[in-house]
Amino acid sequence: MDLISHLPALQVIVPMLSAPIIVLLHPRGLAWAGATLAALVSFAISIALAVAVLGGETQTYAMGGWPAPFGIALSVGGLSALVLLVVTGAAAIALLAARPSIDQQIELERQPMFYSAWLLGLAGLAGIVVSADAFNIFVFMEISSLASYVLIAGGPDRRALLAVFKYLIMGTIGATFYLIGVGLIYMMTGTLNLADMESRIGDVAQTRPVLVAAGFITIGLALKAAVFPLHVWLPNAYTQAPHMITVFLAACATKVSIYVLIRFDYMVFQPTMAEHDNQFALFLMPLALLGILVASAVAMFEGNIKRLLGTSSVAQIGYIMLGASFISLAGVEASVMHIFNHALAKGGLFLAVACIAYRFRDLRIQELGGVAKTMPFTCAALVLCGLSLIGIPGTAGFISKWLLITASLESGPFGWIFVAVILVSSLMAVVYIWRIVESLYFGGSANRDTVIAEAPLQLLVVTWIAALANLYFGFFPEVPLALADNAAGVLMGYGK
Amino acid sequence: MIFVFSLFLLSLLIIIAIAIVQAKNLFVSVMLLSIFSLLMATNFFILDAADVALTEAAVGAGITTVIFLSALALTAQRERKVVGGRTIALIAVGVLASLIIYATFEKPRLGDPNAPVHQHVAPWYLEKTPEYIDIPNIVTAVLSSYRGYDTLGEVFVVFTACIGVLFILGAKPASLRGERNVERAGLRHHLIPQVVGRLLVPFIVLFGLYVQFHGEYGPGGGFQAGAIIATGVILYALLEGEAAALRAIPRSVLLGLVVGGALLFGGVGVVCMFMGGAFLDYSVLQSDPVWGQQLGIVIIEAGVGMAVCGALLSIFHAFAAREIAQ
Amino acid sequence: MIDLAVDALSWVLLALGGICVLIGGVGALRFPTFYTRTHAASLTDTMATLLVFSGLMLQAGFTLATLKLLAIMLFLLLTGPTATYALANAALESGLKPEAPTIPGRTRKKADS
Amino acid sequence: MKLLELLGYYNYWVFAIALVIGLYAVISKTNLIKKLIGLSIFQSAVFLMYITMDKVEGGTAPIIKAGVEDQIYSNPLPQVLILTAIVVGVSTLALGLAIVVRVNERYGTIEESEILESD
Amino acid sequence: MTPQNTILIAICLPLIGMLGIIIAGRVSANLREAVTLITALCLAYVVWSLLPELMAGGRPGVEVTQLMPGISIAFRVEPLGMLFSALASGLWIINSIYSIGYMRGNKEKHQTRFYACFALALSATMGVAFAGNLFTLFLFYEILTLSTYPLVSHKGDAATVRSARVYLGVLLTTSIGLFLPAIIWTYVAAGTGDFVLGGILPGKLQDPEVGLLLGLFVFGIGKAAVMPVHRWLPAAMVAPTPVSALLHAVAVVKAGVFAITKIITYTFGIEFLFDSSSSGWMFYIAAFTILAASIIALRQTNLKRMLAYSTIGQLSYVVMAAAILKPLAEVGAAIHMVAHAFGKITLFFAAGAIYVASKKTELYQLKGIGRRMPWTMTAFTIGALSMIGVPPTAGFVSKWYILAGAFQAQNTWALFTIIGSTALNAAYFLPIIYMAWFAKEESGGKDHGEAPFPAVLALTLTAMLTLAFFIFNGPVIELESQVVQGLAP
Repeated sequence: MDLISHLPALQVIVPMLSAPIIVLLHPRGLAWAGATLAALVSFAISIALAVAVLGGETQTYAMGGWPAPFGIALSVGGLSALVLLVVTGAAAIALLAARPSIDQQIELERQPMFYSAWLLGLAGLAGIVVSADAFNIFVFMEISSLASYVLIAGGPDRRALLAVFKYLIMGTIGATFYLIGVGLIYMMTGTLNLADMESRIGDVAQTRPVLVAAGFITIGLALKAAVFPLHVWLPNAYTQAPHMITVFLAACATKVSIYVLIRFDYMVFQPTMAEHDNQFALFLMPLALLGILVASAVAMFEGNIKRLLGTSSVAQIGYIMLGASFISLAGVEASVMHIFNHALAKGGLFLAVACIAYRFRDLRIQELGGVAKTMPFTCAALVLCGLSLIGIPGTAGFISKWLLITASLESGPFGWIFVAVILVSSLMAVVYIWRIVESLYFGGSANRDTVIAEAPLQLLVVTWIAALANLYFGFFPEVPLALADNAAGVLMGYGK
Repeated sequence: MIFVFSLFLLSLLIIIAIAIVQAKNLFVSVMLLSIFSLLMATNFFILDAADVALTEAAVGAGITTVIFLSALALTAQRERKVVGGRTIALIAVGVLASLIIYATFEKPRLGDPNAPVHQHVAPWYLEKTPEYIDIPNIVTAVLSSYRGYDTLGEVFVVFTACIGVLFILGAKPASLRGERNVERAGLRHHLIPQVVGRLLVPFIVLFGLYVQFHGEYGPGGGFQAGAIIATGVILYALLEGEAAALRAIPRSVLLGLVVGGALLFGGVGVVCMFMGGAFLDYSVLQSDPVWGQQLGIVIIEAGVGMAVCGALLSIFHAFAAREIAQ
Repeated sequence: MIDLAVDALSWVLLALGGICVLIGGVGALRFPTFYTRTHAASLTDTMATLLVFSGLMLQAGFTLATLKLLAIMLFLLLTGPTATYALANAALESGLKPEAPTIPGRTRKKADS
Repeated sequence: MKLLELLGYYNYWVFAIALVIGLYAVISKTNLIKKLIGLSIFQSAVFLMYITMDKVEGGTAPIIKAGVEDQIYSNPLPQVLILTAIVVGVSTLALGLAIVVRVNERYGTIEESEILESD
Repeated sequence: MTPQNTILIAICLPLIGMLGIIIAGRVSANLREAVTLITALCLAYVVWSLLPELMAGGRPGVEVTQLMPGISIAFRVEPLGMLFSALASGLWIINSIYSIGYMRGNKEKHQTRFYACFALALSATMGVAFAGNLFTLFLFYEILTLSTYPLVSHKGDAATVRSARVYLGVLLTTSIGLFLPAIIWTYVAAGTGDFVLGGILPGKLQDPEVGLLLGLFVFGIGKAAVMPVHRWLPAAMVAPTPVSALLHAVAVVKAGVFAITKIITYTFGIEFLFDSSSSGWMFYIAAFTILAASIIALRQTNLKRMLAYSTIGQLSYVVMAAAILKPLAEVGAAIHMVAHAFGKITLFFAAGAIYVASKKTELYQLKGIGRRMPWTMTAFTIGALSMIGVPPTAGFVSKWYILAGAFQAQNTWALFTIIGSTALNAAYFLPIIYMAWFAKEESGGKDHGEAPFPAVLALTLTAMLTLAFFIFNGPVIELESQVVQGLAP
């Protein structure tokens, strides 16, 4: 077998196997270097995979050489490739910038374990995305969850511990619900392979266990994806986590759960269970709309900048869910695109916040008055990413918003309501982003006797890379669009 | 006959579960929890799941209890009176329960041989294993070859938990009073437990090794073995004091075990890749694929054993050391 | 003929063992003080173990199973009393003084008064 | 026979009840350790569900005995899955307890209500 | 240099200039302003070099990149855009000269940021002018909004920031809330957003929807300041006067009315709208805005605020002219952009000059100021007359064409509106002129002369332009008539 065919496996193995080695790298900075290297390699792998998928065929891999329903199969299609890009890209970017901020927040002797946990988180997320086996997804879900508990618990404030405990409880319940659902389906079909499930579930589609299983899986994953109103764990966790971890998790953690939710529902349930698509839409759409409005409204009044952005993530997840709940080609494409673009915008924003936090301990907005005078570049990047989050044309955020509005206009008589909701929440986004901007640029500079300089170069450069990516993909979104097209086609069953 | 017995056990399970939730003394609930796990293990055994029963007994009833107790020693013994929030919870779980029970009445009955579960994949395992892998214990075969990737993931879950606990408890305690004062004497001054314990420890470890290497033929394998050996060492630590245990197996060695085990498992997979197979495709390890499979299984089971044993012990020590630091 | 006798014997042993367990349980519930209860409970993991296992061994005959049963019995006979001892000892250390043995009636009255 | 039919579902009922008992503890208890205890009941209940499906009437543990023909074996797959799940459970538990210990150090209590007051 | 490149250069040039300004700003103020002037000159040259081709009837266009199928960033020069870009780029030169005098005279801070953002705003203006489809138009429209925000909030004190918040709030809310959905609706309905003469919507939409879509556009393009979305314009007056002069008399506000005119001509199509019954309301809104704005202006005491409301009124002239939906009126709309630009920029220059020289901002303070600042006040008078529409000023020409269009449409309301508003304009401009020249100055005012030379030079130039346009307006009319060629009178 040649290297290319091994890529799906390598995507997971590389970060996973480098994690134990990292633990042993004690000399200063070595652990960071190793972790960054591993992350970059897996990013390269995901790019190669994306290229291969754009080349036309879905990449599949039989673990241990055992054929599909008996062994564990991996498969990477358009959707997986895009999410992989997001996950590995976020990890690579965050790790590249991480060192100064982490040195500030984590004691030196604990850093090797921290970085190793980071790689494990990456491996877990990647493993979820590439896997085509329901139970295997659960295992890697647990790896990533445990790793992210550890990472968040690294937060300096004592509230971090409580936040992560809540997250642990919620996450475990979610995962266990998923496990129950998978068990019920397995009970009725006798297989764990997703594709095989789809082909075998048809005969038993209307039996009670399968219906209940669909419920369990949807709720469990929604819990892990922080779909409103199951999002209560998210803002605290993001606020209290170490800054670079917030960058990493905000960019991709919940996205992966959404990915599993969408994939499971579109590929296993909807083709086989009559009326399921309507149930799915009717279940998700109200939640999505409520989430968009409520979360945006709450974000407008948040005091802490990280908490504000975290809350806005809940609203953004609402967008993704809304697109998915249209059950239409355009809708799915829009939501997949938004997975990508929101990762860009939020990642950039949190990077900028990390830069600011490197200099200022207190992240309440009114305490950040006039920061722009001392950190002009950081603030400029923050504004750029903020515009992308709002969806100003020329930024990545605009693309997905455009697609989303188009999809809602096509979605039927109620389209206008969705458009209205999207626009209103965009305006709310203007408000909460501009609260930050005004404070940064025109706020009365609080009493700071300490001399403040720009953030360290390492952080700054990476932040700007992210910011410029927001611009680049605002003007040249062909690649993600192509992947999203492919994904939507496959999910809606045109690809097969 | 066996059905009636299992009915009795299951009912007991429910009763104990309720007792666990009701007990106000955390120590009591933890003890009941370990009994709960033992009953669970018994049920598993009745349901023909020998490996799972062994694991549940070793991990659920053994290790879990130890960790819980060492955590309790660092925190509170009793829980405060709960105020409110019950009715909502009751309603929620009530709905959930009725939902699941609603679902049960279209499930295949217990032991129904025509259940879909027994139709599709499972028979293939039972029928092909002698041909492809040729070891008696199908569970081990599935665990370490057909679904070896899952098992790798599982090892890494344990690994994550291990470094996680080390990371979280590695933080300096808020108040470092008397850093590592006089090491606890363990049960030195109790003659009888010490003698008996000393007598038992080697046998426990021996049994662990047996379970490890007999896994292909009988119930057992890396996880169970790792857990059992860990239990033995923990018993030693209880008798001789934690410091003595650390003298016997220092932390670095434990970490080495964890890392080594994880890497051993992964390494085998990578070697398979280099020898032209898929990841974890042991058939390529030897000229004869069946031999290759068996070889691979032995190695990765060893890796699993090392990793699990090391991880559980490191976790135990992390808690115990905390105890001393306090 | 002989194996019939063996069978009968084994059943007798098993029955006795069961009775021992029962007695132990009742004692553990009904006895007044901690130490007395421990004492009662300890009956189960000495006498009962011995009887039940020997009964089972007779059932099994001369096979590998017998050997295993023997090993388990030895294990239990070693650990059970030790555990009881450790329990009582811990209680003593935590300052629970054993009272003079009393019959239930008296203690109940004492409890009333 | 009808009774036995119903008894065939008894395991599933026990699974359901144990599950919700655990969940109830997780939701309603404010003591963090008690929550975790509830969590582990919650998880073991799921193990019961999986193991229940692997049973086949007249079957034995799936360990092939040499020379014995037409022997019915129970389903090995759920057992494998649950072996994994058990280890996952204990890992989560260890992590949770470590966090609780740290909480106790930083806050001096493990009662959620009191912690929320102190923040 | 092919026209295609010319377009791209015209858009990139200010950006390059911006970088130059930022770099030069670290060196010295003179260098920085030199860079600004040079950029302005080059830009004007580049833009004007497109004129001959346009006159010849050419419509050069270029597509930069395609974001999504059917949605691309493309540019296409046509008479309206040509006029607008030529106007903006030309006036930028004069404005730069003026800014030098003003900013130095006032010793403003952050001057580098000021000039840089100014260049950026100009680039965005060029983008709007040359936009080849709705999406591109929207893109640069938003960039224009954002790039002017720092200019408006230039002073940075609490009051300024509050006004800037209103500015940004109104413009973003309208553009995201109404303009964007309108655009997407158009794309969904017509399948494209390109600007085609005669419109892309005819036959694609039914009657009530046409009115609704038109409403989304008219109110979505907040920059046109059609009531009730005019609030941002007075708020923006906190900006330094050069900003008010070029951006809020020419670039930004004209971008608004320009966008509306362009959408009416190239997206709806004039005849299509004229035939559709549900689009009539637009005319009345515009007429109402004209009168209301004039009346409010009457009651202002602050010079710049008065000018702002007068701007609102004058902008609605353009909208109304466009809404008359007759060829001559469309031409009138185009010409009025030019005429009003010359007049209003002159007025703002004058106001700024007065502020620099005497720090006077209120009307009552202007008694007798004409004797101290003859040049300034002469220019002011000319500008005011042009606003009223008295010959021989530019204002007369445009009003003439609009009236002609009104006759074509037999639209008596238009006549009344124009007459009424003319009277009102006179009512609020003439007293100032009278006060400035003939009233006696209060004693105790600080002694001052003319504003700095560059400022005076600039406003003199624009005043002369205002007069000149009365005579030399042939080319413009000829150019704009191309837009409405082949339409029934």
